[in-house]
Amino acid sequence: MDCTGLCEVLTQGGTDPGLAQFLSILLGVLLVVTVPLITVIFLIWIERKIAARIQDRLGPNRVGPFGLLQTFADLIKLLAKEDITPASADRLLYNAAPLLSLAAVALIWAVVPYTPYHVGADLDIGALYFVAVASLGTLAIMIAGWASNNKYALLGAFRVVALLVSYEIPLVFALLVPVMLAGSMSMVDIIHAQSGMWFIFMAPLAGVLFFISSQAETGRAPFDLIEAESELVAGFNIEYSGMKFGMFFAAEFLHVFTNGVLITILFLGGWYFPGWQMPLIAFMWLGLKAFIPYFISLWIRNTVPRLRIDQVMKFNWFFLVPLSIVNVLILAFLVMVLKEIGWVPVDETGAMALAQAGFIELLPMTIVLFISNVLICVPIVNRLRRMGVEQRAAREQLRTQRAMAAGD
Amino acid sequence: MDVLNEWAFIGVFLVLAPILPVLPIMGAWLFRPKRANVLKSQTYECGVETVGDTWVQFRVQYYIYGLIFLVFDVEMVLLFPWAVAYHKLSFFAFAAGLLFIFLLTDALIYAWRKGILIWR
Amino acid sequence: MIQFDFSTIAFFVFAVLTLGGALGVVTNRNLFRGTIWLMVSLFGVAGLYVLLSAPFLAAVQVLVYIGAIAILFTFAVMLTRSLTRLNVRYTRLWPSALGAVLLFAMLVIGVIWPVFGGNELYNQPISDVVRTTTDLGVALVSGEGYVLPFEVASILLTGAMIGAIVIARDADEEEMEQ
Amino acid sequence: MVPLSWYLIVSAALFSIGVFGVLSRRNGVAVLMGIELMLNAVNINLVAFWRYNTTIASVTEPVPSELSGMVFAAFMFVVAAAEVAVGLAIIITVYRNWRSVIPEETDTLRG
Repeated sequence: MDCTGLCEVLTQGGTDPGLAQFLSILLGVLLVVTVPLITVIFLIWIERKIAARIQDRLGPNRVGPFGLLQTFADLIKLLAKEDITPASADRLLYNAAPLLSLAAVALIWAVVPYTPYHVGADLDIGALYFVAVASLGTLAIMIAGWASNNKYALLGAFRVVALLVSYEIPLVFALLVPVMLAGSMSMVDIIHAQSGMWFIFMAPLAGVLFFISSQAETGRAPFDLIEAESELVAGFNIEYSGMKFGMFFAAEFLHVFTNGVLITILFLGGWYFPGWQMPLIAFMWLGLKAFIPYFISLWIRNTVPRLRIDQVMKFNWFFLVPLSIVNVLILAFLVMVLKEIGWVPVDETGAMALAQAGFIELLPMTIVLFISNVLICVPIVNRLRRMGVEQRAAREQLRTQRAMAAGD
Repeated sequence: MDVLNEWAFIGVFLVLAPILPVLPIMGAWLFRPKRANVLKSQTYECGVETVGDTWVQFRVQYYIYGLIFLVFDVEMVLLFPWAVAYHKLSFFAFAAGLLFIFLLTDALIYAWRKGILIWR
Repeated sequence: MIQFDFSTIAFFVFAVLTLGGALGVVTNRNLFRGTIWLMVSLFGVAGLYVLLSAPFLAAVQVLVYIGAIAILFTFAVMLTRSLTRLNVRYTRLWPSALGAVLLFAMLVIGVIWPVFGGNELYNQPISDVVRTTTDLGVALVSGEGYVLPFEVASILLTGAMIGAIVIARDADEEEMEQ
Repeated sequence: MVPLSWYLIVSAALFSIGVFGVLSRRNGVAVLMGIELMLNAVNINLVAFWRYNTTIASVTEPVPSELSGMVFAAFMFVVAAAEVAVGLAIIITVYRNWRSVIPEETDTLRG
């Protein structure tokens, strides 16, 4: 095993190499794991502020400057809340579910490259790793619903799991696109492949599909069936109170921002700041860009009404899934054709290598792929519009019929 | 060996990630009131007595969604290597992938036409 | 003798997870808990894959088993609700326990130990070279590789999906009629 | 490094536990779980033999046969998934028709 940085220092100081390595890994993990946990505290404040502005309110503004310390106040309040475990609950699983829920989101951060030189673990299966880890969250919801031993909790958990599971299909298909373009599942390699051109310009449709399905994965509006208050009391976490409820809450808030970071890495070029590769600038640049999808997500959440579950399911199975499959196939086909023509930058072995190409070399390829994506979208949007018009007309007709019947 | 080093990081992370959320819960245990009574620890159903079994019978629909998801998930097992290797593959490989996805879409189209995917 | 480095410790941890989880599966009365134990066990197997330098398989193991098969099992447990509380857990408890122990003893004493135990050849992997997911992808779809099984797998999945839908739908329609 | 035989022992133990589960449990779902354990034991064996036993010809140009273990394991996932999907569907249907999930009791087809 290699031993650099802190590990090297410790070994020179006379520590056993194995122990030194373990200590350096432990420190790294602590650093990486605290980033999301600290972030979430401020995310809650940011989200409440943004939501308030969208709804024409002020938001938290009492505790600390601009209400910045509101979250800490809430934290203290949560600490002092009574924590009730229902008598009929399965105690072990009931207590394990919130931990698993938060851990599932925090684990994603292990593969996030913060800067060119700082990444928790550069796994060569990074993209698959985060999908796999995120699926632990689904299991956590299932466990929470079952262990509460409450009809509504279980019913809510069932619905949510059916929803999450359905939206994972377009998510994974959209994920195939950056993986295919970069020729690697490693997050670092995917960022390097975007040094010339962001993938969002090559595959905007995949980016949008990924965004929509990750919005559904977090259970935010318009997909917030997780807490369809009017239908399901409160969903799977109905029996949870105090800090354990706070864990589910924190996991959800963190998940939204994590998705922003993932979209930034997969489609918006990650930390890659043109020209500079200073760690601090790269880190800020990543955070800044992650804020764009994060903000759009909040914007949607606060302005779009909740859909019914049958609508949500229909949207997924009859629209997102076919579209994401077609998208992957067309992209694969075009990449192959472009490679034959010679518009795709290749390395000496004839394999596609986007990481070695600059902006200009990538431009023709990007334009073709972008236009193809737009061409896929045009008939679909038209069809959607026609369907909408038809449905509205049908409803209008029904209403006039009823009015006539009432008039008679 | 350095591949395993990356995974050692994940391993330590895996142990720590559930432990860190335990800390605030432990902290809450110190501060929170502990006055449990029978009424409080009843199942929360808006004050109404629980009617019938908790494990109400569910529709097969849920299972079918899970089933289709499983099939697509397993498809990913074979499609991800295909996508990763795509940059060095030939046209033949594209045809193979196309056929693979096409065969699977068959099943989806079947489910589609039978009206199974509509939530009832 | 074996030196205790990271991978050895990790091996023991994952072996304990795998076998402990498996024991939980076969001894648990409650099937939902049994499913969770199954996931613990299969998670341990994923860890073993990592130690065997097949991280792709490990990720897939978590994705497929914990992400999908666990959900399917819990759905099935709920759909056949009486399963969660069973009075009779086992049939033929002692004969099958004896059979399983004998099988294990036979495998270890009869095959594994004599053939692989003392053999220096199998103490280390022959090569340090690790094949990546890219190589796997090339092997899967190249003409001289596994392209035929690749397509057949797709047909198998399609068949399984249609078959299972047809079977499960029957029950659904009966339910609707009632 | 852990020798190959240790992996084989873990795998053998897992397989035996799976066999025990399949033989002793009365419940259809539990039987399927036992089968899953057995399939995973087989998979560990496949990957372990592949890792410890494959001679690598050249570093850069892999021959497909050098990936046999991984490829087989990947196909095992497909088989396991198909088996679970159909198996559970059958159990659910049987339960709806017979109100029972115990394999021995659903013997209408017996002559």
